[in-house]
Amino acid sequence: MSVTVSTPVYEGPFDLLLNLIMKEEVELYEVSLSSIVDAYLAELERLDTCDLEMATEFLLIAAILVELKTRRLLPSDQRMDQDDEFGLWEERDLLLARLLECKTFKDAAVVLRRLAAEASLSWPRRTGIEDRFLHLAPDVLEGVTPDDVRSACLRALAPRPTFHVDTEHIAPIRISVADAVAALIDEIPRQGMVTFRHLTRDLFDRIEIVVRFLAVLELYKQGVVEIDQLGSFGDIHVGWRPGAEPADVDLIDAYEG
Amino acid sequence: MGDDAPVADDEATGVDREARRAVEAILMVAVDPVPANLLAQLLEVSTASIEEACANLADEFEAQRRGFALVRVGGGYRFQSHPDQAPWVERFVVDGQSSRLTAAALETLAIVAYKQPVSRAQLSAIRGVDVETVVRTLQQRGYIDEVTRDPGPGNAIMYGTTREFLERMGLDDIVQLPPLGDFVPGPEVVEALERGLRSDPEVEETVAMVADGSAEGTPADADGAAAPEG
Amino acid sequence: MGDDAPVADDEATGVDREARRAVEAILMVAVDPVPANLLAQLLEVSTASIEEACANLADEFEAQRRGFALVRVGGGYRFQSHPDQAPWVERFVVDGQSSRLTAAALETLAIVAYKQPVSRAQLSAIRGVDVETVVRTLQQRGYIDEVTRDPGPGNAIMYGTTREFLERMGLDDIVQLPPLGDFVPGPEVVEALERGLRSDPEVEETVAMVADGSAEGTPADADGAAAPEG
Repeated sequence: MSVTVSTPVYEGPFDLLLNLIMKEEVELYEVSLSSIVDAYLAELERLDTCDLEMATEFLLIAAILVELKTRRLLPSDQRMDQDDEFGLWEERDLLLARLLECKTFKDAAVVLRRLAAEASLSWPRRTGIEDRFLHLAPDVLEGVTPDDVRSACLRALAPRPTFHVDTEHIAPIRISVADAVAALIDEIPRQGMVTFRHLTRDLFDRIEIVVRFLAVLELYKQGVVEIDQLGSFGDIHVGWRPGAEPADVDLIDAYEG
Repeated sequence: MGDDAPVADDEATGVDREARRAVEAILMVAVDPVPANLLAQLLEVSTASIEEACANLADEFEAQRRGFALVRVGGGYRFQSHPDQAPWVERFVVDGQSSRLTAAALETLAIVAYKQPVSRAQLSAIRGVDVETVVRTLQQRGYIDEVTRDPGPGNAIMYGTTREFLERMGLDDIVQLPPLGDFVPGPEVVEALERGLRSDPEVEETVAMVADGSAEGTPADADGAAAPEG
Repeated sequence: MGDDAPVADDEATGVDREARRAVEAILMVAVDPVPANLLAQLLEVSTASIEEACANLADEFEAQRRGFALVRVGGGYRFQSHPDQAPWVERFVVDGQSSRLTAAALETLAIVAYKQPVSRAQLSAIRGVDVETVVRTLQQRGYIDEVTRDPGPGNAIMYGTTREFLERMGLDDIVQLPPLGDFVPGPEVVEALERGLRSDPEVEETVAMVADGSAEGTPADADGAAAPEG
């Protein structure tokens, strides 16, 4: 399904989502992420200057969408327990609440813009006192020291903060595929044949398990492990290929799949 | 002060002509809006009579179709150019008005205006992005400022709007903002959003294998990749 | 609109009511007296008609016994408080004004102290807001003054601190200000300062050279990281 992103700018992380949903017919789980991304990148290119903030915010909403999509895909089946089911609803309600809040303040901001535009038609008189009253004016440098002047200068000249994305609500990816590969080439040769379940026994974040699975696939691709699965939904067995040397494995910087 | 001038008398206002002249003179040299109670104190009259005098002066300037206006803004009174003279004043003013705020800045400003005092973390949570840059810009440009510290752990800086904000919005007091309730989306929007977020999962077999391998001992997905929290 | 306002009409002056309103608006927001020929140019009328209009307005305000006056001073026109209101204005100046420099004013003064000579445009760019009023206040108080002119196009006035400022700080020489240390100013600051040094805007290389030179410590802006220059 193709999504046309026609709004000129999305000025908040929830704007895009809000927009897509408000255009009706779009259901979150049917949105093809790649088509949104493509459309959006095309949109960005049309802009004269690339607005870093806008682009980053878009990445955020894309991340949220990916996250929601993965949640739909990964729990996989009917075995999802009641808590998970509840959690998903709760999460959806939270997102709904945030979208509503976002919309509320977007509309309030429109009013502020109008007020500011009206007010900007008038310039205040800021001429100040006439010279003949100067001698009466309070001594405004009273108590100001050279150090105060220095601090004020530092404050005024300080670099503005660099923009960075707040990712607090996105699950941090604590391990990389490269790290997982390193862990596996240490562990598998020692274990001989081992189940994937065993390899992930002490992991509890789904993303870590996914990363480890990708690492297994990577080792398989490089021909140092063998994989066997006895039946559908059966345990996956992973074994070190006889004669393969852990040192042969190219440690990858990042998974490119 | 000599006061036998042939000018419309102001018995009705409760403030004599001299007090009105004094108000005009003071506002002419003031840099910021002058609160009614300060004028009252300086002129030794009641605040109510100052308010009445200023309202009358404002009406008078308007009736005389002056190129300037006396307005109540930012908690006080000030002289300003008349809005309909903007095209001429623009020609004259070199620096122009301070540049316009971006939509992101305005939305953040709206949250501060309605939720103040509010911390940066709270703003970030609502906006869904880090607001450090925006907050700094708003603060540098005088729209918001640190007003207090969160008494709770961390003592987060709490931000609020400034008098400058009121002046730039043409408001006398923050309570003049339309109530936030006016902006809460109607039921049709809520419904549309709910429909959009409807979950209708379809299991894809390709990943079943992964899920299967990890099916046990993965209790923590509810928070691992959790949705944004408010 | 109040076409029936009790104001003398201006057929005789050659300047219509709208031009007079524009004059009022501009003079109300002007920081310094505005020359008649500048007003004439802005409003596209003759200087003589501006002079006549201003004279009429001045008479009108006097006749209405306003608390302010429109006066001709220093080659231009300006609004000021009426001389007979001086006692009230004095009261306001003594009791109604803040006795401290605002944070914004102190920061502007500090930039001048460390980065002098510096133009108002550079100050505005660094501060992110218009500094006209602040510069005027600082100059009025005798803390800063025009020290030179930018040799580049526009010949902008360049400001520096005064003897008075040094005395107030208890310093003999500006180099005695505490050094800023290893501090590196933000890129927008560097850019703002460089912009003022561009004497030939079309030659990009000049800018590049300046930027490059600054890293090595050209006197022009390395003072930021070292001791201020007098």
